[in-house]
Amino acid sequence: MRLGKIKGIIEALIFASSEPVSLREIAEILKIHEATAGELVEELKEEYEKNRRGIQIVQVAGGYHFVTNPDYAEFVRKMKKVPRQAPLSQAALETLAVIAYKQPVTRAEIEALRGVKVESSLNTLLERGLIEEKGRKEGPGRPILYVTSSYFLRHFGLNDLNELPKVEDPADNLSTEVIINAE
Amino acid sequence: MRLGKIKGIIEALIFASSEPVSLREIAEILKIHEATAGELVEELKEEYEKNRRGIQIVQVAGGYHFVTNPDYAEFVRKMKKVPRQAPLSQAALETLAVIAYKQPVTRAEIEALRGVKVESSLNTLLERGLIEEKGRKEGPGRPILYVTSSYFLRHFGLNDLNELPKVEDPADNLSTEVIINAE
Amino acid sequence: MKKWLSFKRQQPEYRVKLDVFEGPLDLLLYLIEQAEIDIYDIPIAYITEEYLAYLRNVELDDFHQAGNFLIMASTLMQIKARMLLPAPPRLEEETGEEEDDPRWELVEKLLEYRKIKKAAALLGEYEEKWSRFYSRSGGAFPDRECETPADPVGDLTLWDLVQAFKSLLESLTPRFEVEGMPQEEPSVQEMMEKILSRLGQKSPLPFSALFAELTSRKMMVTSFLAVLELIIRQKIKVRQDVLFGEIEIFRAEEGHRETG
Repeated sequence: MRLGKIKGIIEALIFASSEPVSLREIAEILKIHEATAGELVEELKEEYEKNRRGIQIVQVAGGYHFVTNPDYAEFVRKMKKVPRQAPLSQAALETLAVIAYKQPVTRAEIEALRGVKVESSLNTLLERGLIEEKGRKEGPGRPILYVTSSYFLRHFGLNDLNELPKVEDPADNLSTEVIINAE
Repeated sequence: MRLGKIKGIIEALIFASSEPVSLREIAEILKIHEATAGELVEELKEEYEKNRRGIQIVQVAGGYHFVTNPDYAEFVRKMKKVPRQAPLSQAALETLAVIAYKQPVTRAEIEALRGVKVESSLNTLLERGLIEEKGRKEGPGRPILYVTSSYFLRHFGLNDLNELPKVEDPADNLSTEVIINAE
Repeated sequence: MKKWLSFKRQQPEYRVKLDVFEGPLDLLLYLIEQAEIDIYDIPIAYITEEYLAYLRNVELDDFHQAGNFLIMASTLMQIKARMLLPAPPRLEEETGEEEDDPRWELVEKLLEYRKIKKAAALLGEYEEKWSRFYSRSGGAFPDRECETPADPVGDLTLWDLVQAFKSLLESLTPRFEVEGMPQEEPSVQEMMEKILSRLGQKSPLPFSALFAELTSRKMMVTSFLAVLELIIRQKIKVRQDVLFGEIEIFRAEEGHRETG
């Protein structure tokens, strides 16, 4: 197969998938080595960047997908038919933040931190696929543990949780590292 | 604005929209003439075609839309995260044909033409977003009227209803036009 | 139309599925094309025979569908009967000659249906061709304010839901597969007598009532053939007041009283 054709197929695969495509899947479908797939994807990615195309390939949550070039966001925002979701409420955002930095975490722990009931914002986050349940905590009542999903990473353009912005709170003597490792 | 940038923005707009983008919308967002927008889109379209890229711009349902290159369909089909739909059954296609050519049309009118009950194929078509309800017919019972959706055009790669296949029957003195304008 | 199953009336054991055809119009068109008949001049006696012969050799899967085929059988028998009668006297100002031909209404329906079938086939080709073009089904925008497209996970769930709903509906349609224990099964002749005696007690009778207590596919086929034979012998008539409403069966003599 010609190299150009292989790159074309990779382009089609990344475009058509509803989720970021892993190098492994690309390699399997094209019957090439994962390393070769990696090189080709990187070449494609650079071509789009270099030519300042309207769409770009980005790597998130362990895979590749197409996004619009952020430089042109102000124009994209003017469109009528861009699927939109209502932005997350402040309450939901706070709950999400607690889960992101303290995962895995139970509902009681989130409520203790935020000082309010979080049932409804937990539901919102579960519905939007930003968080998920992951097992139960050992101990009385064995409460459900919550973690962020891979969609969460994509939603915020992150590769993994280490890329979460570091939070330094001067009024607080717990460093981010301590928070992350709180469990 | 550089020409390259304008083309980049057009690319971003076409990619970002959940539905085909009209020249009018592109022209409005970029504050350029519709004719200029048309020329630029055509240039982009040709570039993708000429280079046999994995994705292409097509004109469908009254606008422009990115799709994968059909030559690579066999590879795309192998992916896990590509939504798949079974082709429509003969019954569903016949019901859809009646709606497409005679819209707006009631269930009883479709049943009279096909000679069978059409409830289940109507449900299939509604579920798949190929048809929609559009008001009610005046008269006894005020039955629901059905029309094809804009997704119908996309599903069959048509630009508008005038591109519906002509059903000319040499042994037949009723022309297609009679069917189309039947209502 | 070679892709369709052909059938042989000489071999009654050779069964053809009824659902090969989309409905009675589809079957009639097939028979007309098969015999290379001019659709504007259908030899009604011949085509009626062919149609009935087909129904005698058919396998039943769907009882509602069966009713549609019986209604058409009845219509054909009526047209055949009217063709034998001298044309009724008519007033000068009545519309064109074609209106007098008892076949005309059916021919118009067949012509219209033939176009629908052709359009459906062409749409099927378009669909096949276009299924090679995949649209974007996911992806996100790095610009947070102009946020994300519909959750792709949600899309999948919807599709699953639709599938689940469909299979639920399928499981609700009656199955005539309670086979195993050998049962005493009446012949077509016995079933015909049974139907006539039931009509003696109560007439008209809803078509569905005849099939209500049947447990096996074989019994269903027997009842269907019995109704068909009674139509052919003009012992009973079927009628449907509203399109796709309940089909009713009544004794032929009563029909004459009612209409005449």
